Amino acid sequence: MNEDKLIIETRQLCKNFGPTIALNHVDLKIYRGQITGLIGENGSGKSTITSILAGMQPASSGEMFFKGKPHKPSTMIEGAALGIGMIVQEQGYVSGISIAQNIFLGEEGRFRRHGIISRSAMVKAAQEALNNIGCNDIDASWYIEQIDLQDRKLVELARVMASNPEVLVVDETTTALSQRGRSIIYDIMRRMRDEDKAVIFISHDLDELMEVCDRMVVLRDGNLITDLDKPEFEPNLIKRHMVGRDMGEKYYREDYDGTVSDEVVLDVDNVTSGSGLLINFSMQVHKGEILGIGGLSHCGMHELGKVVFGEEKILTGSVTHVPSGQKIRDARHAIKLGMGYVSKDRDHEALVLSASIRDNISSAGLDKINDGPFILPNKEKAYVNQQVQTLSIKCASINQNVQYLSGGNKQKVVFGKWIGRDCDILILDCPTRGVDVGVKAAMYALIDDMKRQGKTIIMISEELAELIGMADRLLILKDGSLAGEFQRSRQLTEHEIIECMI
Amino acid sequence: MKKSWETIRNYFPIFGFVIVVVFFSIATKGAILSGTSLQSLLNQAIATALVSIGSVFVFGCGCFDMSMGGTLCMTAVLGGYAGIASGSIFVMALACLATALVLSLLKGLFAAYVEVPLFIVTIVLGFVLSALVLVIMGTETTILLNDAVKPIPSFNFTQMSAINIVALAGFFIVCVILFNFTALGRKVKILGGNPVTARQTGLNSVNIKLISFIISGVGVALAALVALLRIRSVGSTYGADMGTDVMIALVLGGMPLTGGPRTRISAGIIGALTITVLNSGLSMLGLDLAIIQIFRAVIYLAVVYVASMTYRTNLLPR
Amino acid sequence: MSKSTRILKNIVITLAPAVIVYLFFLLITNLFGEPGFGVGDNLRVIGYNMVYSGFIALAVSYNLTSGRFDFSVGSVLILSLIVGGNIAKEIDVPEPFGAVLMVVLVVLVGMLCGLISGLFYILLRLPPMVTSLGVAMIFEAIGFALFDSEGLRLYTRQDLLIWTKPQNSFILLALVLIVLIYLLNFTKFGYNCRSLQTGQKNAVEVGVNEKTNSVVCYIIAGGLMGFAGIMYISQNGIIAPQTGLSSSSFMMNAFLPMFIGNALAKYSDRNIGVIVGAFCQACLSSALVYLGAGPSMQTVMNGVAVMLFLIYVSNNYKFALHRAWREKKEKALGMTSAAKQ
Amino acid sequence: MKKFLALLLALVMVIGLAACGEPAGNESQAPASAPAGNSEAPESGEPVAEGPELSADGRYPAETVKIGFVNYDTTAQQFLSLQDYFDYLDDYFNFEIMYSESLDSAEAEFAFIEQCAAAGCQGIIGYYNEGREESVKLASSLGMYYWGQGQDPNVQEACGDDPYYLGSYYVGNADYEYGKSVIDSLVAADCHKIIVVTGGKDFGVQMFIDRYQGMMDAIQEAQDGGYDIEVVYEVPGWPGTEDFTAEQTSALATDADGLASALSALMWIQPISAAGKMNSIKIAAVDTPTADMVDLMASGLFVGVAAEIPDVFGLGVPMIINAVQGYGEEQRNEDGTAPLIDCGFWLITTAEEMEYYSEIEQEGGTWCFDADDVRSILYDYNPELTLDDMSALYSAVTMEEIQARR
Repeated sequence: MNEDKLIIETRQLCKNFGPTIALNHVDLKIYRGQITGLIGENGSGKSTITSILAGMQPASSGEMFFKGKPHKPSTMIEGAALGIGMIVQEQGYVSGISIAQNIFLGEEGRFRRHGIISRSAMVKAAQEALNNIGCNDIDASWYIEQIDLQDRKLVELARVMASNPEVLVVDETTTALSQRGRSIIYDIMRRMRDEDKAVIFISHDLDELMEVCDRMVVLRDGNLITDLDKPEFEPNLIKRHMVGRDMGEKYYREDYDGTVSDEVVLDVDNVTSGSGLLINFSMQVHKGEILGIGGLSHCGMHELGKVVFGEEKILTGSVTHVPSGQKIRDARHAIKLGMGYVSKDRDHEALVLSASIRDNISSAGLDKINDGPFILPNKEKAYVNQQVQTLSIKCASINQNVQYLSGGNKQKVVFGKWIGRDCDILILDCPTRGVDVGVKAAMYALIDDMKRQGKTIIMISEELAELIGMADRLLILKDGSLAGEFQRSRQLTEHEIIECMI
Repeated sequence: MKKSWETIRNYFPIFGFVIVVVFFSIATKGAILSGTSLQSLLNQAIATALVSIGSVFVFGCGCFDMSMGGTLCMTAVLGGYAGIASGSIFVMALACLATALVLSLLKGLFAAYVEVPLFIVTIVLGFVLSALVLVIMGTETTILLNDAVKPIPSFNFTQMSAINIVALAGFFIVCVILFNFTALGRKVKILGGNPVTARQTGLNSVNIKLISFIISGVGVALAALVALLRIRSVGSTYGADMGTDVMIALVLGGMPLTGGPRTRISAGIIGALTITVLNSGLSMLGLDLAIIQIFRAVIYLAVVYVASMTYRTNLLPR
Repeated sequence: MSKSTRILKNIVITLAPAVIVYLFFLLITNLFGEPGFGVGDNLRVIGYNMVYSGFIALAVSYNLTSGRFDFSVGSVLILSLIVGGNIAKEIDVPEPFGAVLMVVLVVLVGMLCGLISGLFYILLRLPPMVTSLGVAMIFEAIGFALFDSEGLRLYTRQDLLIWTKPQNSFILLALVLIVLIYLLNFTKFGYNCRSLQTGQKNAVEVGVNEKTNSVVCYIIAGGLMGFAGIMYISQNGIIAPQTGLSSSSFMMNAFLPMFIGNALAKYSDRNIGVIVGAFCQACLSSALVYLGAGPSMQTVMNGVAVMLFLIYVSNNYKFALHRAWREKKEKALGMTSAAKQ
Repeated sequence: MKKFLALLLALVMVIGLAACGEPAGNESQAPASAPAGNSEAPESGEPVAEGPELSADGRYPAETVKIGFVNYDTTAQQFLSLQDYFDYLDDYFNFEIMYSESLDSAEAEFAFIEQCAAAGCQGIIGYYNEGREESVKLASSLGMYYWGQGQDPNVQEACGDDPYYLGSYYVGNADYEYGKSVIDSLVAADCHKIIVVTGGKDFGVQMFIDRYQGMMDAIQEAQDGGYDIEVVYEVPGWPGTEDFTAEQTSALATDADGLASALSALMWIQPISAAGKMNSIKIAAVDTPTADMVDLMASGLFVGVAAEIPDVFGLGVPMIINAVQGYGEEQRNEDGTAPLIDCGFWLITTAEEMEYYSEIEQEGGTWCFDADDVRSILYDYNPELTLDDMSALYSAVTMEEIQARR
């Protein structure tokens, strides 16, 4: 690409959060008239770099240039004013206010006519913004709660497009959208490219990127690995860059015998979940089996994990713990029956960030370490230190606050909670999400050991490679019901699975 | 840097207390450290300390209780009535305990099952309880233990201080054990830190909240009993500002009002002692009344600012 | 539903609570208590209480809706009256302007107090409840120290105390409401208030300046407490300084109107809702007098009313959830039976 | 470890108890023994050159006497006048007052008394007494004199013979008398339908209960005497709450022609003028004379003000000084019990009286009992002083009697 099309350039850009390094001297170039894909595993730094560009957070060091001039936005409004719009995966909208105000959040001053901000002018402009991204059916005067989660993300898109940015950043938003939402975003990206503007598209779904992007940049552990143009796109090559070593190396399980005892441990019978994401779903989990559960992000697999653990209310059907014959009422009951649950949203659901490693790990095993009503500190210390050893958690002392640990070590602390309890059924929801490669390998080895100790593991994951590598049996979900079942085998390829996922 | 900052932070409240004591020792030329003064400080601090220590569990598990004033007054009044009717300290103690536990249990059930902004409800509850005491007492507005059926033994100044020590040390030790050496303390810290994680770790939030309120009830009962024995009478305005005193004491003791892992049992006792030394030291200086109140406010804000230096968020606290 | 019927519906819903409460108590007092509720003199009292408690509830609402609990409202009322009133007392100005000058002075001092407590809040960054305790003590002490603790005595100055006449109080209220409705609905400050209230993290991330917004809220609250002070002094003619945090009892009659106001905010505007709430509370307190309830019973009834309303407001989303749950359940049962055939 | 540090801290504080054994307060003054003290009689009137030894700045007694003052409302007009009175006495007598903040319960009163002991006070003036005889016993056990609250019979009966209890002013049951005289002044002003303002009666404040009782008995007596009088409305509480305004308005809606207030009635002037009844209602209240009230009396709106004389509470200073100087024995009744000094109070019914009384009762005023009067009841200045002299002096409170003394 010729240099005069250069719109964004970063030189030696760095960013670190406490001990973890998110960006390591990245030199990135983004050109007009081109959709640039940023791909990499979770924690590779792809979201960090774009949030710095958009002004959500400052860089630790290094420079950025936008249209040739030095670029250091302190807020997203400043970024948007300069022409960099961004939509993120988490909730970006503000509840309790109208859609129109969401679209012009922080810029309501624009509609001031002789001292009065006219609400009708704002609603009209908001409706225009919605229409020009193709959402004529959404009424800008409604409260944002009146539309579903998918459309709320489109409202965020409308907000970004309303300040007609020269650079649009789409950060892993497509997975959260329905088919209609995804096609709207693709059209906008293509239109931006045709109007000679720039688009940065972030996803970890390789096929989607290969289809949409003109150029792709691969990131791994905060480093920029390679920069490929459309003709050079080749899946395995990109994956090798992403993962950083040959697929064949010792990473997942070695053995391929999927045989498992046919004693049923959990029986999920015709369950429809309260949130409506699981419809008439049935499955049986066998003792000592690693049951993989895959699918696109909103296929209901995360709800399945919560339903089995009793965290999500059930509309109809039941989840029965076969050995005890009891129907699982709630999380407490499940834990009593020897179950454990590692939530996907680690920082908000699985850990108490402001508490110490010791408090977190011992909180799950209080009934294991007490003598009568009392808990002796040294017995608790021993219990916690034992987990720290087995999981080799890097920390100054067990009294250190969990929030100062790296992503990988936090995940180990969560595992420590349940391994300490010695549960025999473990539900893992995206156990290796946001964890660096080294820790991933340790996690897989640990899961392998647990299987050998006869424990039953339900592993829910958005990474197909992980599921193929680890699971004895693999269930694929689509829109709340079973789409396919695969046995563990050497020949199993991602391609076959993706067929029934989409 | 992380580790050392952590330990320094835990000792901030004690530094605050020592600074206040040293300051007033100099200002009152040692008068505050005389025998009488120490005894009187203990007598004044006893009620706030007992109630604050009990409330550490309630604030620790993320609940909120500003109605301590009304609860304490109701407990002392009903305890006083029982004392007069029976003439025995034991029955009076039982009545105090029963009233305090019933009120605390109601608050506990309310906190556990009804989802509502607790800090507004408990403030209103405080006013309502104080008004209810007036309704119960009707015209005869002060209960005197002297007109009890059988004479209730009275205690002189020194005996009273002995009772105070036993009550304070006893309750403090029990709470230290409950908080640090049983599962309850850890459960309170986890529930206060993150209720969702607590649920997913299998902690029964209803039980934790109920037990916490019951312990605070015991603290209130003890405080009411000690006050009845010491003053031998109780008026309808007794304990009016205990609600704010407990909150100030816990914050001076270095405990965040939202509870969680930084909850400390020692916050109750240190905070109560700090505020008592502050109040009595100021009145001993014999300054003009307006200056006393401004001085108290400034010292209070300074110590609170120092004690809570640790948990800053970039969002303005709510 | 056309636009005009929607506006009509909103107006009806906003005013409904006031009418229902008024009629209900009219019935009750005539049946059980003595007659005379809500007519003639008592109607004037209800009007006064509505305006007086309305100002306090409005002041509290600007901070409490964003989670900032403020103990210092009472002390701001007293201090602004003592300083503003005594200054106005010295300046002699022809007949009607004296009273207006006093309002201006008292409200300005109130806003200054609000600014000070706002600055305390954003500089110390402590939970607002904790900071406001210290601020309340300081304001009370200043009020006590000034004018050698005599507070404000205007009972000999009838010319300044014209604001309890119904028409004057309603002019004051109308003026304040117009300004507040404009601020909350038609200015950037108003929009920021709403976005910060429910989405503090996202709003701040997008770049909404929370610091200035909260200080402005404190200034508005201070000014409103000045107006409440004007109503107080016009009714009683004298105010004594308070000490020992006893000024926080002024807050008690702010809770009920504020929560009713919040509930009605959707149908019209929070400020109007708060005034409707104040009218309901004024009816309640007057009715209790005609039912012969003593002052302590009043506090109990008022407190219970606030708690019941709070429980309803914080839990009524559960009723909607429950209904939706039942519908989903039937739909799901329907589906499973269909799947079984 | 930190938990034990906190516990250790609390125990160390209390070890101070064991270390100092008996409370330190009471070694210094042995109440019984009379000091040597020279005995020649100083002439009355001008402070005599020799006579008792004075402090460096010429004030009596030589060492400063520290007195604690238990107070319930720091903003009450009477307390403000009393502070001015003590500042006036401070120029002549070597004493120091430690004022308490607004105390609202017996527990707060106990705490303050203990603080006074720690600060080295030698006496307590019980201007406010919620703890009744327990407060006196506490002060005595801490080695401090206690003066005040005479009208409470069980205080007198329980502590009468305790050497540390110095007795009190005695206006009969003061508050009861004030209530009675408020009604008497309304009867004198020919009022028939009375609004009674009860203040803190329903809130459990003893002084308001006594005043209310006094009013009811006075009304009963007037009715027995054939005078047509009835209570048309009772208004409880204080301004600021919604129900007070409602009660106030409906009270003024009645055809009442008299208002009897157990507390300051200044807060009724504006509502009465708003109701346009300035000349159809007459007010009698319990209050402290101030300059503002002079024209209120002149206008006929106020017909009677029962006023506690601030100086009467000042009697505590000379009595405590006498005790500290060792005259405890002389200052007791024959049977050794603490004396009740009869004191008068003012029932002000004319503007002229109000003007005189408000002038003397303010900063720079000549007060009801000036420095010479106080000196006349100090044994060091007047050895043959008897309790009857004290009662005679403190009962002579009318305008004429004060002018006679000047």
